[in-house]
Amino acid sequence: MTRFLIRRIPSVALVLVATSVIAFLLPRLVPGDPAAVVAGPDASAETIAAIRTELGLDRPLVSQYFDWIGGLFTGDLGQSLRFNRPVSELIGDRLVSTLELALLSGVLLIVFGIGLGILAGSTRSRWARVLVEGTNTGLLAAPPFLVGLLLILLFGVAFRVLPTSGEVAVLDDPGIGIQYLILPALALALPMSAGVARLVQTRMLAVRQEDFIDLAVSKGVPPRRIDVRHVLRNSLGPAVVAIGIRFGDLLAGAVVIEAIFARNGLGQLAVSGAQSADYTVVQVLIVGAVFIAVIGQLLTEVVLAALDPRVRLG
Amino acid sequence: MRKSTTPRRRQAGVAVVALASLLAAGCSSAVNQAEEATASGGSGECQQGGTVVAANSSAPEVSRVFAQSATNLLWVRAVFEPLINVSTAALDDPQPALATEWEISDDGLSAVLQLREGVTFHSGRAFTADDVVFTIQQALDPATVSDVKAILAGWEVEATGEHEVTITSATPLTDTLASTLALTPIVDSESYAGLADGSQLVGTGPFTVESYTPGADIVLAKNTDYWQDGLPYLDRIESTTIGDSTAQVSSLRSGRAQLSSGLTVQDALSVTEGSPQFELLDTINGTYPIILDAVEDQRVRQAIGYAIDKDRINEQVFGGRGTTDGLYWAAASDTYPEDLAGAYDYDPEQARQLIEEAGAAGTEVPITIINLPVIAAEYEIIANNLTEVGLTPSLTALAPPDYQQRLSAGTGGNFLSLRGLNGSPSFLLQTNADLRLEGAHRQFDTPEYTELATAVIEATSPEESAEAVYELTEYMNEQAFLHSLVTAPGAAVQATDLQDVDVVLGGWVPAATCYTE
Amino acid sequence: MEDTAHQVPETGRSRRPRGGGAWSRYASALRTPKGMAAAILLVVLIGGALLAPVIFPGGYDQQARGALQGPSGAHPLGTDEFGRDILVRTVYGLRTDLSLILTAVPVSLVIGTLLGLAGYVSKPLGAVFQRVLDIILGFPGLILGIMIVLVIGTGWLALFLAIAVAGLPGFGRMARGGLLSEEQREYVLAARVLGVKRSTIMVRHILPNVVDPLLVQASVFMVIAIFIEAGLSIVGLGINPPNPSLGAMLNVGARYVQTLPSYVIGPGVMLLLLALAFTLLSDALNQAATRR
Amino acid sequence: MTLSSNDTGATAVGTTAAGTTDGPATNDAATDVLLDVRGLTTEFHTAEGVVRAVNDVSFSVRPGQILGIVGESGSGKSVTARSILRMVRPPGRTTAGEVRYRGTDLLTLGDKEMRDLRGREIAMVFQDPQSALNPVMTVGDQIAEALIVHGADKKKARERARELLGQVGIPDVDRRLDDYPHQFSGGMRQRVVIAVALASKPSLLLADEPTTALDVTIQAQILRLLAELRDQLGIAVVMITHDMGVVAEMCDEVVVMYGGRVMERGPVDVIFGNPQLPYTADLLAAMPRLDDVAQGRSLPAIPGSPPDPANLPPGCPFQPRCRMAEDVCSQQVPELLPRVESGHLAACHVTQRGTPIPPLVTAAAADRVHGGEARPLLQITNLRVDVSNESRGLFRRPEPVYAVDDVSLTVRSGETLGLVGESGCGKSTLARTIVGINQPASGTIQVGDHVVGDKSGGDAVRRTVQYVFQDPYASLNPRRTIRQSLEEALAVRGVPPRERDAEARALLERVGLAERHLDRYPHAFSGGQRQRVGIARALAADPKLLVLDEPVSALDVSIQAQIINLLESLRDELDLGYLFIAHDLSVVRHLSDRVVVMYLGSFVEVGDAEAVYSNPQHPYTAALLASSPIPDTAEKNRERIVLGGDLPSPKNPPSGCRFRTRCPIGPLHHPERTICIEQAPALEQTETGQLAACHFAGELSRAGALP
Repeated sequence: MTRFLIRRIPSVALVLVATSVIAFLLPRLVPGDPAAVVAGPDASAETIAAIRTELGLDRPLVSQYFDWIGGLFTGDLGQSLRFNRPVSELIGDRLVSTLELALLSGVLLIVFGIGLGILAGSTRSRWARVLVEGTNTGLLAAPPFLVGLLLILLFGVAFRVLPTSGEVAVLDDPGIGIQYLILPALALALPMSAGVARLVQTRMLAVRQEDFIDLAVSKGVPPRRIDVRHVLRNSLGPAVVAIGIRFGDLLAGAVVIEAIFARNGLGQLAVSGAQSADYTVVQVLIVGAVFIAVIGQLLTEVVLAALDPRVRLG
Repeated sequence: MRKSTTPRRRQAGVAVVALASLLAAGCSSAVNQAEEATASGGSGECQQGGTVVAANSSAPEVSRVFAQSATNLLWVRAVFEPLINVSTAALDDPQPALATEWEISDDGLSAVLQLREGVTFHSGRAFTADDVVFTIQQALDPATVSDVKAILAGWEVEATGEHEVTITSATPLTDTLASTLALTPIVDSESYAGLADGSQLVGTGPFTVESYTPGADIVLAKNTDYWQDGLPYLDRIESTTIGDSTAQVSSLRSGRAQLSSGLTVQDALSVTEGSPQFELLDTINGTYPIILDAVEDQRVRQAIGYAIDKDRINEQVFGGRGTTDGLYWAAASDTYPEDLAGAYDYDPEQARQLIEEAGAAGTEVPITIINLPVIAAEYEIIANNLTEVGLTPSLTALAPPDYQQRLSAGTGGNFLSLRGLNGSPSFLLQTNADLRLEGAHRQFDTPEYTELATAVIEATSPEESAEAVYELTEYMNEQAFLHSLVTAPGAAVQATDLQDVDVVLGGWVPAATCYTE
Repeated sequence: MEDTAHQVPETGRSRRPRGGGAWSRYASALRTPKGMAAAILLVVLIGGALLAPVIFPGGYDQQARGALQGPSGAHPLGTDEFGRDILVRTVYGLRTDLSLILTAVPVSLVIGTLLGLAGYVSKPLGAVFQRVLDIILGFPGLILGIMIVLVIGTGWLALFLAIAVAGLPGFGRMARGGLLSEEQREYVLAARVLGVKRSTIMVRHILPNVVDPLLVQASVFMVIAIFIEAGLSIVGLGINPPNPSLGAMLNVGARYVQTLPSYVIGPGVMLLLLALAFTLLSDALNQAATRR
Repeated sequence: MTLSSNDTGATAVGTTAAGTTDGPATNDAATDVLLDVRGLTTEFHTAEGVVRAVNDVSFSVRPGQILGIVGESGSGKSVTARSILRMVRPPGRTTAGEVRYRGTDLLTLGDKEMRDLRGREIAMVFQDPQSALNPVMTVGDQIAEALIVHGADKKKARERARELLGQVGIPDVDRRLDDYPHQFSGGMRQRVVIAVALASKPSLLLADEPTTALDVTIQAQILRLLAELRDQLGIAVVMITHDMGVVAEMCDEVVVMYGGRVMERGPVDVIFGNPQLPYTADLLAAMPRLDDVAQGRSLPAIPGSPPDPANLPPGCPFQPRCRMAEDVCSQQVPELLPRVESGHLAACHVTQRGTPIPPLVTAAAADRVHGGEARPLLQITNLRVDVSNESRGLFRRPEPVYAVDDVSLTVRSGETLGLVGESGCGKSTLARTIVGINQPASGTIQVGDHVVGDKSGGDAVRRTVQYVFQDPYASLNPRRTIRQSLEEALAVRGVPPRERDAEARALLERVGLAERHLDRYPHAFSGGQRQRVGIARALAADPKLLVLDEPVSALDVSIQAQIINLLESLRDELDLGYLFIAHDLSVVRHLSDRVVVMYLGSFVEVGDAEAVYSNPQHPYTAALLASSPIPDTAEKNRERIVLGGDLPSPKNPPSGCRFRTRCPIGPLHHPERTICIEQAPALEQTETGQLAACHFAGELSRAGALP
C-alpha cells in the first residue's frame, strides 16, 4: 500500500503544480481590479492606483507567483487582498463549517445512497422496486438547490422543526449544531445519493448473476445472507469510487447549498472571492480543492483495496 | 424467497437510531432557541440586555471605515463614532456625537468644534483633540478609502485645546462640514495599524468587538464604559453575512435574525407585508441614476429621459418607497430646485419624436451595470422602455472589481449607478463620483458644467446657494448626460420588538436600540 | 437465426453489445417504458420551446404595471415582479435552457471525446490531456463555471462555455476508458493484423463501440448541465436579463415562494420535467447499450 | 407458429415416455436409488416465446455411482443439473416432473427445507473456478460458511475447512486458509470449490463441466480427485460434460442429451461399444483421437450445428443432421426405449427396428499439393517477448517478463506446425508477436524474405501471414455485417471495389457458407459459422501462412470436426502453411506434420508429429499425452502420469530446467539430479529423431511409466 502511494507521488505532484499555475492565472484573467473593490464604488482612479501598489499587485506576475509558491512551502498561504488578512485565517474560520457539512452529508450520502441502492437491488417485490426506482429517478432529476428550497419550505415554514438558516458549530454545541446541519446536509446528500444508489443497484443486479452466487445458493446459504455476504460486498466498488469523487465536491463545492442555508463555508468564500477578484484567496482554494480531490481519489483506491483483496494483494 | 428484509431493516434501524440519538442530544431545539431570542413582542419599556442578530448581504470590510458602505452598515457605528451624526432622515439637522457643539465662521471658511470630555476608547485611553487630527490625517492617506477625501484635502485641522479643534477650509464649510465629519469616524491612533486587517478594531462606540471573522461576521459586545450613561441596552450584536437573499429572508422568518440589510425592497416587503413581527426600516438614502456617457446625441439622451418609466421602476423595484423627481438632489434640502423637478416625467411619445428627429431609431444603447439584483431589475425595466421607443439596449453586467475599475478608468460607457445621497448639493458636487469635478466616473465634462458646479461649491449664503443649484440643475436637465431615475432609502428589515433602530450616515447606531417588553 | 443456442439458457452474463445497426438499437431503447416516457416528454418540451414564439407571439418581456399577481385566467401562473406572464417566461426559459444544453453538451461530447481519444494518436499526448481533464475534474463545484463566466462576462456564451468545459472530464475519461478496452478487443486486433489503417480502425471499429456509453453519459450530463445553469443563476451569473432561463426564474421566484408560489412551481416543475426526461433517456439508452 | 405446435407434440409424446421409461434403475429397491429424476421439464419464458430447455428428462443415480451427462451446447445438460437443485435462474421454471432424492420429491419441498438440503445432501461444482468463488471472502470462510449455514459453530467449521482443504490436496493448508481466491491457481480454485461442495458431507455431487476450463494436466488432477472422493467417501457424482473422453474415463453410466431430451442412456462401456443412437455413434467417430493416425484422411463430421432450443426441429431433434433419418423421424418424437443390453435405452426410430448404424464414411482428403521444394514461409530465430505491462516508472524500469524466451522455429508452405502447451505457456504471445500485435524484445521473425519490424516488412508480413482467433465472436465486430468485415479485408489487399462483392461471395463459399449470410451480423451465426467467417476474413488477405490460435477449442465437438476438415482442405488446396496452436493434443495430432511442445516460454520438444506422439522424449510431453482423456472405455485403466502442482509464473521462472518443479523424473523424485536445478537443458537431438530439452530425455518414454 505504501509502495502504491509512493508510486503515485510524481503524478500527484505534477497535477498540483499544473493546478497551481492555472489557479494563479485564471483569477487574474478575469477582467477587473481587486484594488477597485477595496477602494469602493466612489473611489477615484488615484486611490485605486495607490491601493494597487499597497497590495503589491503592480509587481510582475512571475514574482507574484513564486512568492506565493514559496509562501506555500513555509505554510504561508498569503494575504487576502480584500480583507487584508492571512488567507489561512479566512479558510480556517470556515473550514469547520464546511467540514461539518461535508462529513454529515458524506455520511448521509453513504447511508442513503447505499441504503437506497440495496433496497432497489435486493427487493423482490415488483411494487417496492417500482417505488424505490421512482424515488431514485426523481431524486436524480432534482437539483440540490431545489431539494434545499423544498426542505426550507417544509421544515422552515410549514413545520418549523429544524432551523433553515445559519449555523452553530457542532463542536461548540453538538445538540444544536447538528440540527442546523441536518437540512443542508440532506439537501446536498439526497440528490447525490440517487446516483450512488443507482450504481449499487446496477452492480448488485450484475453480481447476482455471478457464478459464486450460484455456489452460495448450492451451499444452502439463505437469501438474506447471500445479499449481505456475497452480493453487497462485491457491489460497493463503483459506489465507493463515486462517493470518493463526490466527497471532494462536498468539501469544496457546496456553493449553492451554503448560499441557500446561509452557511459561511468555503464555498461562499470561493464565490465571493471570485466575484471580488480576491486572487490570493481563490488561488489557494482552487489548489486546495484539487489537492483534496486528488487525496479523495487516493483514499478511494485505499478503500477499494480494503473492499477487494484482489486490489489489496494483487 | 421474497423477503430479504434484514439489510433494509437494519439500514432503517440505523437511521432511526441516528435520528433518535440526535434528537436526544438536541432536546434543546435550535428552532426554539432561536425563537426564544426574539420571543417578546409588544411595545413599551426598553429592556436591558438581549442579543440582536443582524444579517447583511455583504461582508464587513474594515478597510472602509471612512466610507459610507452598505457592507458596514450594521456594525461600524456601533464601534466607531464620528464627531457629528447626521440622521439620514434629516440631512439638515446634524446632531452632536463626539463633538458637543460647533460654530462656523460667517465666511464659512473656518469652524471651531468643542469635543466631548470623558470619552475613552475601548482600550481605555481618553479621547482628545489629537485623535481628531490623527483621524483626518489617516483619512487623507492615498490608500485610505474615504468618501470625503476631496473635501478633507482642502482642510487644515488644528488641535486648539485638549478638547477643541479648529478647522480652516479653502471652500465654504456651511453645507459640507456636518456630512464630512459624519462620515469620518474617530479612530484610535495606538491601534490604527490593526484596523487595516481588522485585527484591532478600537473606537469609542457603545460596543466593543468581540470577534471578527473576515468575510463572514463580526460579533460585538456591550461597551460597559460607554460615555452615555445607561447605554447601550443590548448585550450583544452578531453582525453576520448572508449573501443569498432567499437565505436572508429565511433567516428572518425563522427568527434567527432580527435586523437585516441588503435585501431588495421586494424581498424585504415579502417579509414585512402583513407580518406583525417585522417592519421596514429606512436606511441611507440612495439615488439610482443612469449616466449616458456613450450617447453622443443630446436629443437621444433627452429621449432616454422621457422613455424611462421611472414610476414603474419605483413601484416594481423599490416598492413605491422612492421618489421620481428626476433630480439628483435630496428633496429635503433647502436648496432643492422644486420648479425643475419632473422635467423628464415618463413620456414615450416625446421620446419617440426626439429619436426620430435625431434619426436614431434602432441605435444601440449599451449599458454597463454592476451585477446586483436591484440594478439588474432596474435594467430590465429600462431595457423594456428603451426597446419600446425604438432603441436597442444591450447589457454588460459586471462583477464589482470589473465594474468599479471600468468606471474609475472612465471606460464604463453608459452605466447605471447607485450613490448615497449624503449631503447638500455642494457636498455631493465635491464627493459624488457621478457629479464631482475631479476624478469623476462620469465622462461628460464641459466648461459650463465646471463653472456652474464651482458656483454651488463656493456659495456661502443659502440664497446664493439655492440660485447656483437652480442654474446648475437647469443645465443638467438640458444636457441630460445623466438622469436620476429613483431616489429611495435603503430598505432594511427590523423586528417589531426592536425599538430605536436609529440610522445615521455610516450606518446603524445601536446605542439606544433595545428590545421592548 | 441459425443458432442462438447458448444464449438462452446457458449464458447469464455476456454483456457484450449486440450487433445490428445503431439506429435500430436506439429505436429499441425508445420502445421501453422509460424510453417512451422520455421521448414523449422530450417531444413535448422541445416542441413547446420551439413553438414558443408561435404560441406566445408577444415575447417574454411584456412588462406591465400589474406585478406579482396571482394565477388568473389571463395569467395561469400569475405575473412576475415586472408584470410579465410567468407561464410565458417559463416556456421561454425552457427555450433558453434547451438552447444551452442542446448545443453545449454535444460540443462538450465531441471535444471531450477527442481529448480522450488523443491517446490513440500519441500516448504522451493522451496522458497530458488526461491530466488536464483531471485538473478540471478537481475544480470545486461551481467555481470553474463562475471563473469562466467572470472571464467571458455574463450571458449565453459564458453559460455555454461553462457547461461545455464542465463536461469535458466526464466525456474524456469515458472515451479514454472505452479506447483502452476497445484497443484490446480481438476484432480491433484482427483489423490490425489485416493491416487496416489506424484511422480506419478508429472510425470503423473503436468509435462506434465507444459511442454508446458516451451517449448515455451525454444524456446524464444534460441533467447536470441544467443544474449548472441553475446554479450559476443562483449566484447571480446566469443569463442576462431580460432573457428568462429556468434557473434565473427560480432564483428570483424563490423570494416570492410564500406570496406567489406559482413563481417557483412553474419553472421548478419545468426544470424537473426537463431533468426527468433526460434521466429517463439516459436509463433507456443505458439499457439498450448493455442489453445482452 | 411452428414452435407451439412442435411444443404440444413434444409434450404429448413426453408424457407417454415418462410412463414407459421406468427402466432398470427403478427396478432396484427404492433405497438403492439416491436420485431419481422423472419427466423433468424446465422452460424459459422469454420474449421470443417459451423455450423448453429440458424436456421430459428421466434418469437415476445410485449411491457411489458416477453418472455422466453428455451433450453439446444447448442440449440442456446444465439446466438439468440446476433444475435438480432448483437453481434455475428466472425466467426459467421447472414445470413438470419429479426429482426424488431418497424418495422425497425435491420439487415439492418448501424453500427452507430445500435450502437445508442444498450443500448438506446434494452439492454442486461449477465449470469456471475463476468466477465460482466470491473474490472478497477468504477460501476458509467460504468453506466454513457452507457448514455454518447448516448449523455448525464457527470454530468447528473452521477446523473442518482446514481438514477439507487438506483432503482436496491443497498444500500448506494453515497458511492458505486465509488466502483469497485470486491467490490460487485455476486448478487450486477448483479444488476449493470441491472442498466447499464436500463441506457438509453430501451424498451426491453435481459437477457441471468441472474440468472444462482447466488445462489437461490440471484436468487430470481434478478427475483423479473426484474419483478418489467417490472411492473413499462413497459420494455419487453426476458429471456434466461435453467431453466423451472424460465420460469414458470417469463414468459408470452415461446419459446423452440432445435438444433438451435424453436420447440415449446406459452403462458407459455399452454405449461406447455399441451406441444405438446415430448421434452418439457419429460424435464418437468425429472426435480426433490421440491414438489413431488419421493423417491423410479428413475427420468424419456431423453436418449442421446443434439445434437452437428455442426453435427445435419437429420430431427427433437430431433428425435434420442425421444421415439415417427417415420420414417418421421428422414427424414423431422417438421414445426412449430399452435396447438389447440391460440398462441401455435409446430414442431412435430407425435403430429401434434393429437397423445397425453403418460406420461414418470419411472422404479422403484432397491431395496435398506441396510437392517439390517447400519454401520456408516463417523463420523465427531466438525470439524473446517481454510482456511486462507496467508502465515505466519515473525512477526505474520494470523487470522484464519473458512470456516467450529464446525460441526458434520454421514453418514451410503446405505444412502444419502444431504448437501445444498449457495456458500461460506463451503460445498465444508467440503467435501474436508473429503477426505484430506484440513486439519482440530480441531475436528475429522472418517472413519470406522480409524481417518483421523493418519498415518494408510490415505490408509483406500482412500479405503473407494472417491470424485466426480462438473466439470467433470476439474477433468479429458485432456492429458490422459479414460483408463489411470481409470487404474491409479485401480493401486492404487492394481489391478494387467493383470486384469485392464477387470476391466476398467466393470467400464465403470457400469456407462453406452461402451468399445469403453476407449481410448478417455476427450474432446471427452459430459458433462454427462464425469461425468460418473468421477464416474467410483471414483468407481475404490472400496469405501464405495462417496462424491459427486455438481455432476449434471454443466449438462444440460436432462442429470441431467440420472446422478441422475445412482447415485441412484449405491448406491442401491453397498450399498454405499453418502454425496451429492448441491445447488439445488430439486435434493437433490430426492436423500437424510437425509438433512443438511449449512450456513456460520455451520449447521442450520439437519433432515430427508421429515421433513425438508415439515416442515422447520430454517428460512433459509424456505427461501431457498421458493426461489427455481418450474417448474409449478400453483405455480406462491405462497408465497415467498426473503432474502435480501448477505452471510457475513467467515473472519468476525456476532456475535451471523450467519444468523441474513438476517433473516426475526431476529433482522432486530424484534429489540427486541437481543438474536440473543448476543448468538449463538445451534443445538437442534425441535418439528417436526429434529435439528435446531435457537432461534425461527419453527416460520416461523408455520406462513407460512413472517411478
